[in-house]
Amino acid sequence: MAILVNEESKVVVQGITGREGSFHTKLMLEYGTKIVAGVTPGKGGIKINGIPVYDTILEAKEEHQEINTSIIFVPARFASDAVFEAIKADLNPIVLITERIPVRDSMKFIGYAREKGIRIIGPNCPGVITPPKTKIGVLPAHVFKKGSIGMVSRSGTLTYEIAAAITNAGLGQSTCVGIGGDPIIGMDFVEVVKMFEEDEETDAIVVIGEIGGNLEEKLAEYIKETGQKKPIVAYIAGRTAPPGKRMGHAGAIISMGMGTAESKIKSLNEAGIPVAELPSQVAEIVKSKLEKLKK
Amino acid sequence: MAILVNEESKVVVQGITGREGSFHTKLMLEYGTKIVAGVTPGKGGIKINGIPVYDTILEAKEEHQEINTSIIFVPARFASDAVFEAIKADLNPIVLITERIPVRDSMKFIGYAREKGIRIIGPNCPGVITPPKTKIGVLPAHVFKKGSIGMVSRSGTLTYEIAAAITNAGLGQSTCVGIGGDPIIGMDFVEVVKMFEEDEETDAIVVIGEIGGNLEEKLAEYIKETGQKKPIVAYIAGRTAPPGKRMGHAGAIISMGMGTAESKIKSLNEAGIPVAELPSQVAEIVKSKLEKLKK
Amino acid sequence: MKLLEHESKEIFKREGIPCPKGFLAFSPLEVKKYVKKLNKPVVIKSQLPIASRMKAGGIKFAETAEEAEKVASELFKLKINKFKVSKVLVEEKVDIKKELYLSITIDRYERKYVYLASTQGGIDIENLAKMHPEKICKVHVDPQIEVKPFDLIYITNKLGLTGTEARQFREIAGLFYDLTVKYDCELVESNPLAINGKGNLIAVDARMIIDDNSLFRHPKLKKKLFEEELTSFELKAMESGFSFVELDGEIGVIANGAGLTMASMDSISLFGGKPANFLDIGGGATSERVKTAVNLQLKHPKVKGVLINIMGGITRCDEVARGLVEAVKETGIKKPITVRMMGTREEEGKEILRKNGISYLETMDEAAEEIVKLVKGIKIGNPCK
Amino acid sequence: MKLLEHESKEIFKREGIPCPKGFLAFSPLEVKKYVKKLNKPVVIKSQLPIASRMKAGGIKFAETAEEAEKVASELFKLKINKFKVSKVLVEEKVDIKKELYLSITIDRYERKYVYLASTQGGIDIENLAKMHPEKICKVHVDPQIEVKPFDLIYITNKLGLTGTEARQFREIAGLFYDLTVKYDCELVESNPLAINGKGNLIAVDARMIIDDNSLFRHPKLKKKLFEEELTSFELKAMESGFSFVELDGEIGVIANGAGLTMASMDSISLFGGKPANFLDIGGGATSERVKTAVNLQLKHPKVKGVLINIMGGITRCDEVARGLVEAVKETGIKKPITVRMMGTREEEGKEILRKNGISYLETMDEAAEEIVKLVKGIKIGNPCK
Repeated sequence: MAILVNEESKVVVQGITGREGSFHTKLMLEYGTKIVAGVTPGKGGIKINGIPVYDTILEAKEEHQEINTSIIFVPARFASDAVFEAIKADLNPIVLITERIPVRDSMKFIGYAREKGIRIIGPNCPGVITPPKTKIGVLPAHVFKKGSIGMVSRSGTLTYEIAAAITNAGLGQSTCVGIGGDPIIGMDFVEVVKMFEEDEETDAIVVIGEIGGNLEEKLAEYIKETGQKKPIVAYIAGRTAPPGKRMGHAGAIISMGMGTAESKIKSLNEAGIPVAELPSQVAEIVKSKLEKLKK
Repeated sequence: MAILVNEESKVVVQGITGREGSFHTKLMLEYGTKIVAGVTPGKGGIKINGIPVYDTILEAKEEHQEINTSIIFVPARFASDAVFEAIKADLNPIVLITERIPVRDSMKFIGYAREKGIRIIGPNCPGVITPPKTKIGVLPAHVFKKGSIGMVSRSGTLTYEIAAAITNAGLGQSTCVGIGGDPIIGMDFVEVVKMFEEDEETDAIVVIGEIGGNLEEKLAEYIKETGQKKPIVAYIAGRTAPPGKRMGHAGAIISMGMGTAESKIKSLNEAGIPVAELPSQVAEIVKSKLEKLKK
Repeated sequence: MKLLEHESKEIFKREGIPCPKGFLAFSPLEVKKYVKKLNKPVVIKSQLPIASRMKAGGIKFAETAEEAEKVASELFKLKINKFKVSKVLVEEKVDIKKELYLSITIDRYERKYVYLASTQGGIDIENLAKMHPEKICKVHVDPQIEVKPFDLIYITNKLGLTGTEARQFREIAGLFYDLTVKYDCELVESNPLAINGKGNLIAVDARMIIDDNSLFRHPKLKKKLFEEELTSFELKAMESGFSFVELDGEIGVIANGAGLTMASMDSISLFGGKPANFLDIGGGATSERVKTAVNLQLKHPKVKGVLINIMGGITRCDEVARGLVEAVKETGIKKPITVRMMGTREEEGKEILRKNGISYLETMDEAAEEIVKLVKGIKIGNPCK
Repeated sequence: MKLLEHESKEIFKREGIPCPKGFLAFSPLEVKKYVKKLNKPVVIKSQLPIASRMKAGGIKFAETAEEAEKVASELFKLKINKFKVSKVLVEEKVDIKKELYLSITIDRYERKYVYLASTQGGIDIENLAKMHPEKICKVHVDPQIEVKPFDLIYITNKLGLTGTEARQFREIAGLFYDLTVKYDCELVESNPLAINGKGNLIAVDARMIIDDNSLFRHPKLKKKLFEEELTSFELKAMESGFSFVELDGEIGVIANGAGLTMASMDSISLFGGKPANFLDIGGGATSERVKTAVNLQLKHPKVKGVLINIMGGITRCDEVARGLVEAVKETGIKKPITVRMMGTREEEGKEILRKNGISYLETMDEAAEEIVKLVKGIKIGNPCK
């Protein structure tokens, strides 16, 4: 089944007429993603790559009742409205590619969506791919191959890097989820890892983190409590990065020492999760874990 | 088990120091309701009927972690804040006795609570009683007796009337839920009837409606679709009432002919639900239904 | 609380919704003066708290000042649904190209605000809703999300509006929602919302209903009683905060709670009687309030007998008994009363009644049947039915 | 975007949060004049975008105008964390009875705003948080519910505040939230929020950080660059919207995406090199932007070689290749460059590089290792480490 998206995902592209929206609609269609409609207010009636465009999701759904998933390319200042439109139309999941969305907006629509049980992936994320069934995002298709590794990442391009290495190592991905790089995002590591743990097509999990926030530490906490149900391998970017701008005293009080590469690597190691030094090492470690599992 | 409230309900009374709050706290305690704390901002530290009072629910919960249910007697203009406080403290259900709450406030906190899966009973309701275990409300205890009739009502006093008749007929109640008389309320007939259908202690269901709105018609619709899993008997108040004030054309368009006693009685009858002409007849009809069931 | 058309339009204009130029007049002379100055064809609209004034003849047209004075004096003699016309709104007649309909109200079942919109507005909107529900566009508004541009675009698309008309419609619809929030409205309606000869939208009619429970937030909107239309008994009941309605029969009904009051009326009817009115004393009434209620019933000329039906919950039976006893003593009026009380402090209440020689019955049916019998018994002539 | 103390206080005062009386001065002479007029003891505070100025010596006290001039001239010579002092805030010295701490910031994991409050404010607040976390009261604010009175009552109760102090604290805390919403703040902080001798609360320090992504909603808050502190390269990168930071090494890093850029730096370090800087071109860069980025690296004196690491997603490899080729041609600067590109339009990009005689490597490790070797090879003297 993989997770979050599959061949049953019938997609509406919000912001389909924009530069990124139209370009990636084409790529997603080439991959086989079931895109059934696009939405851009004021552009209803035209077609983009053969896909009919509507002014609103509601109109799109009246014509295509099968729509259940949204991908959003709408510019930051209109993105919040676009997300609420998708929520109101009961689309789930909602893949939010847009970057530079004000954090207050993200808190509002993510809070609302979570209460309704609607999953938002992003914002500022590359999307989700379940090879070879569907790609709902901007991830470069050719680095992914059907396989049994569940990938989840806060980074975009770094994910492709590691996915390519995994693919080259003769493995492949069940699903790869880019949860996004913003401070406030819809899904966190724990939630996605839980889904992979439940997923029959996933044998091992790769987690790609980076400095800042405490999603990695919270994952480590969860694994410490419940144990590793499937092998997990991590990579943390930013070991040599300079310390980021700090949120005054409040930032220090809230983070309580979490957020640095050291803190993350230490927590993950304590939970029994190996952390690769180079992105290229992730594939090898996963491979050896899987082989141990077979024995 | 009955529904919604039972001996596991550990109650905080919001607005415990007011006239109604303190009076009914006493009556509920006499009934055996497990009231563990009261809340009135600015009155923290005192005791009412032996129950400790706090300024905020959070402080009450720090001292009494078992609190899981709220009953609210706070005046209308502060009631919305009180409900949000209970929601934020994850109390469920929340029994909202207060009347005359602006409908916009009700829409907001009820919408929010429903998204979170928190049940609000009311506003403008008499509460819930599961005899003889617990009473969370202002219902007069002595008209209720443990039994197998699930009661749900939009009316306050009329409920007591019919409950007394059921009790006098030698039956009794599994739970009696006063869902409240306001245009916007937290739980509707369909939701409560579903709970009674699932409840092992309930053998038959009594529904007490009144003119206005379409909760009765919606219940009839639901029963038409799913069939009566347990016998249901209804009473509708207002057969001879003059037509109420109408919401302009919009009211007529929205109600689509629903809302009158005739419409409600017709729909219910079509769903196979008998509607008593007098409140006093309800008990007899239920009794005969139950006897048929035994055969 | 219903606002009159001219009050609603005052608010509409303040919030930026275009309305026709107009003037509120209290006499035919004022109408004449205004129309003379305006020197244009006008519409003269009686200001009453009801819908469908057009069908009831409450709206007239005039071309000249003299004609305006004449039709206005007819309007000032008019009475619709027991409301007398005491003021009229004189407005420049709009060159209506098309009549739209737009409103926001509350959908109780969905627990949300809802927009209702149609391109076939006007006096037949309710019929249209029945015959062609698909011609009315409904869009719900979740108070957590509020109105977003996509809601309004959906409406104008469904209505087939384009260009300036669509833009103006969306702007007005947005303002309707702002009004709804700002004034705690249960209804904001314009029927028709017209498109005039120049292609601009204008609210030819305007209706607003404010949530009574929200009035503490709107101290500037003073509670309207439409006093001239109320009987002195209705006025008194309203001042006391009772829910009281005059009816055609002869039995006064006092009960606590809307459901029980309605059930009491239904019972009286079922036993062959007719309620003269109903009076819901609400929850937790003190003896003082009960006294006022009983007083009102005893003194009411149409009332031949009183049914008092109390189920104690928040309301305490002893308070009711005390109030009843005092009222009977004070007024000295001897009309048949049947009492039934049960619930909170029932025994204390019954004790008070016993001590004061007032009898009571145990059930609502008995009390209803008894009062019908008593009232019929004392009636002169044939009580019939 | 960090606001300086005096900017934050301007906003605080406008919104009704009490702050000490003060004056912004750009020279010791201005300081002297103001203190003379004020004729009271003052505190003189350097205006820098950093926390903990007190510990770094950026805050001084003075009793007289002459003393103020003297300490101010010391301050104007100061440089803290590469920031030069160019203006100071001169404020009436507050008679501090107690130092509280209050802030609102964002709790990323909870996805909510959070209040942090303590009665032990002052310079050691971070230590207190570490040693005695229980002395800091945390209350989350759901943006759907917003702040309610019970949240604030809970805080003042936890802090043990009563009477006027509690009331003033709640009022200020409420205003903090209003500020947070109105200005899209990531942080609103006052440390200390003091109780003065008269028992009144006053914000002795004030800090605000505005969400950069929200600046389109706040046209009046113009983007601050703290220009005097930036190198010309940093300025150029900022103007181009790149994420660029100067470091101590010799290899310029260009990559797309924060994660990949950091991983590229980590790799360089692992292979024994040192990044001179990092430049994240972001997503979907055009060839024009890539050209600017490469130009900047090639012209940078500290950069001895450049690693370009691109994983195409939104970014297209052909655009990157074109920008790179143009920059190399235009500048004519010959520094070693290792390129690695993969993903969207990879083949087209590689084709462009081949045609222009620029070689590329297949993996990030290879590219990182190669650039380290190349840079060390051309280094004069002992590259060490």
